[in-house]
Amino acid sequence: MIDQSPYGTWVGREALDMAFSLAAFDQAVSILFTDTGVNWLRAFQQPNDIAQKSVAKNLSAAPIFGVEALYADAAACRRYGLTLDNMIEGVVMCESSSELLHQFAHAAFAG
Amino acid sequence: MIDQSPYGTWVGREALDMAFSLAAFDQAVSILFTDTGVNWLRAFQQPNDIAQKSVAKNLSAAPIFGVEALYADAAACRRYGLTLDNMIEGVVMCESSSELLHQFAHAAFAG
Amino acid sequence: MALIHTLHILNKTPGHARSLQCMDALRPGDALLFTESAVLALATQQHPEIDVPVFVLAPDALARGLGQCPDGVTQVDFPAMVDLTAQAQTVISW
Amino acid sequence: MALIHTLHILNKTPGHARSLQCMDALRPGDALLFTESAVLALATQQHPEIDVPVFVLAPDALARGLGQCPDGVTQVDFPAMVDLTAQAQTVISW
Amino acid sequence: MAATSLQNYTLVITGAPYSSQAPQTALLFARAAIAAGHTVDRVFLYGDGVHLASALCAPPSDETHWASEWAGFLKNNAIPGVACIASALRRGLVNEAERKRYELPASNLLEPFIIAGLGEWVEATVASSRVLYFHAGD
Amino acid sequence: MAATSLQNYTLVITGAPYSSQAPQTALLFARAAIAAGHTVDRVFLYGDGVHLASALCAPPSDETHWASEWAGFLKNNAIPGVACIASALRRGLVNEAERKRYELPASNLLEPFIIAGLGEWVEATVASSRVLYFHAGD
Repeated sequence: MIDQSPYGTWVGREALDMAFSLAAFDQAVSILFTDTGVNWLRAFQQPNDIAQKSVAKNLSAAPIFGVEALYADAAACRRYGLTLDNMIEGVVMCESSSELLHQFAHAAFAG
Repeated sequence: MIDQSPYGTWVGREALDMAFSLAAFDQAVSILFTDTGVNWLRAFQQPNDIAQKSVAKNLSAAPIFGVEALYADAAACRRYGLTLDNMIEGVVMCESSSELLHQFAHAAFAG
Repeated sequence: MALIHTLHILNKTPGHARSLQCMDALRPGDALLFTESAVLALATQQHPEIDVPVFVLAPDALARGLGQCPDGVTQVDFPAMVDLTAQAQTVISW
Repeated sequence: MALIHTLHILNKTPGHARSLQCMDALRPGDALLFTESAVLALATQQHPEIDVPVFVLAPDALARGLGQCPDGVTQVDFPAMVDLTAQAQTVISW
Repeated sequence: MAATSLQNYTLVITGAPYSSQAPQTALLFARAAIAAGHTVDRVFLYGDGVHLASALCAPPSDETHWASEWAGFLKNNAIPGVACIASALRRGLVNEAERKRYELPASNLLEPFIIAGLGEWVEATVASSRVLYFHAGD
Repeated sequence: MAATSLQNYTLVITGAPYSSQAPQTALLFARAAIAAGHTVDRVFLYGDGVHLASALCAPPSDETHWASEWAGFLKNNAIPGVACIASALRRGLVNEAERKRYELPASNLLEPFIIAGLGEWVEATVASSRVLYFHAGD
């Protein structure tokens, strides 16, 4: 679960590392973006001028690593003006992330 | 300015160190507690079982160091059920902390 | 003692975004445990409607001057917190 | 360019407790600068009523995919941010 | 009685000492778990939590030395303490091997902590019956 | 023109690199201030910000090494970089003198940073025309 916005902290990046590790070791894993974390999914991020790497580019490796799904909390997306049109590809909108949560045996934040 | 609750983080303690240093070097300084920071001011704190020192005890040294005033945001106090009766001594209630803020040449958080 | 589906451990103050997410995630059969700064929820005048058993870590409450517990909230010490995590099928740390 | 009484520099997301405190502290004659995660305020649909000039640090907005600026908000680069801090009598970093 | 069956725990600490309460809460929890007969398989430090494994902390003498307390607890109970290598290298926590590899002027990892990859954590999520996270609060 | 008169700044960084964006924003600000002819009197590291002065960071080679970048900037512009001693000792950042005093196994302070008390910060609030804080965001 990623509920923190990109670039301001490293928590989201370290959550991504956790997800990729699980997938690399053949564990079933999905990533759920909630709250300000949905801003990870906005298209056209250009972090060159703050000397960071694009988190969207990192995320695009998720299917290759074997991450099963990228879920985005629909209410949070509405709050931040995010629709499938201005988001990166491959995201599944989730109307009730608390219901989704109950379907998983483990759920964790990176910090 | 202290807007973070006691014991959960060190930011408040380090803000106190800043205030005490200013006072020790004869600079006029007051401390304003806002938001969850007002919980610093609750009486009868007993942090022995979590192996920390009482922040209320630290605070009681403020007048000795020469800190001019301890202000508490009144709205935040109401939110957390704090009245002058269940707070440590020497606190001044402040109805508009934003107005108070404008009277100071410098205002800073510790983190 | 009844089994707990998901034990939600919350250590953030009541206004924190993750506190709100946690409240939103509570389901029948779950339980909620306040630790660290989350115990300040006991002091707030506005209580959200919570339909699951609520526990509070006593050492954290005592530290913050909140030794007296409101009705409907159970104080636990660390051994009892361990029991809760052992009884729950899943634990989420918010 | 008019002098600024207090320049409020905010680097927290819109829901953060310190964002709310910052909005509350704005007075006529002040100015507000969004940096880091605070630029996400540009993307939210609910805009609080702000009666002071609002600036946004462009590199942070671009990084987050928010290169287009709403009306009434001025994009600044780092040199212009320096100018703002030089013009202001006081600066508060929230 | 199923409700109180013995568990084996992995504890993941992501908050730093002297910045968050996470390492303190985790230690009091771990002591209580051991006392109740449960097993702590390992403690995994991630993110800012890796600072708990620093050998160079010198807090004021009237404050608890959380790194020492944790190190003593791990030794006494023969519990492995693992700091994530990616988190550790970014934050300036290195052992002798990493010191040499990156030609750094010193190493600062406190015994008995070791440095290893996220694979240790993945293994924990599979092998331990409970994985508990101790994050920084506010 | 009074509005653009030259200032002398003290920058206070309280957020750690690889945890917050604070040291990055502060560096880009400092470079722009110098380029505009302003003076940076000193940079003061407080709280988690002291981790910026670690000599042992080894981030991945495709990420910016913020401690090195800052150290280079300070050297090139002859700006003092000061880590608060109380914050530093709690968090495991020590120079040679503190290593000896506390009998620690190593020191890890990156040049040209020095370790000093809050008095340096108090002096800054008096002497500099602007004191700017760079805190951790979220």
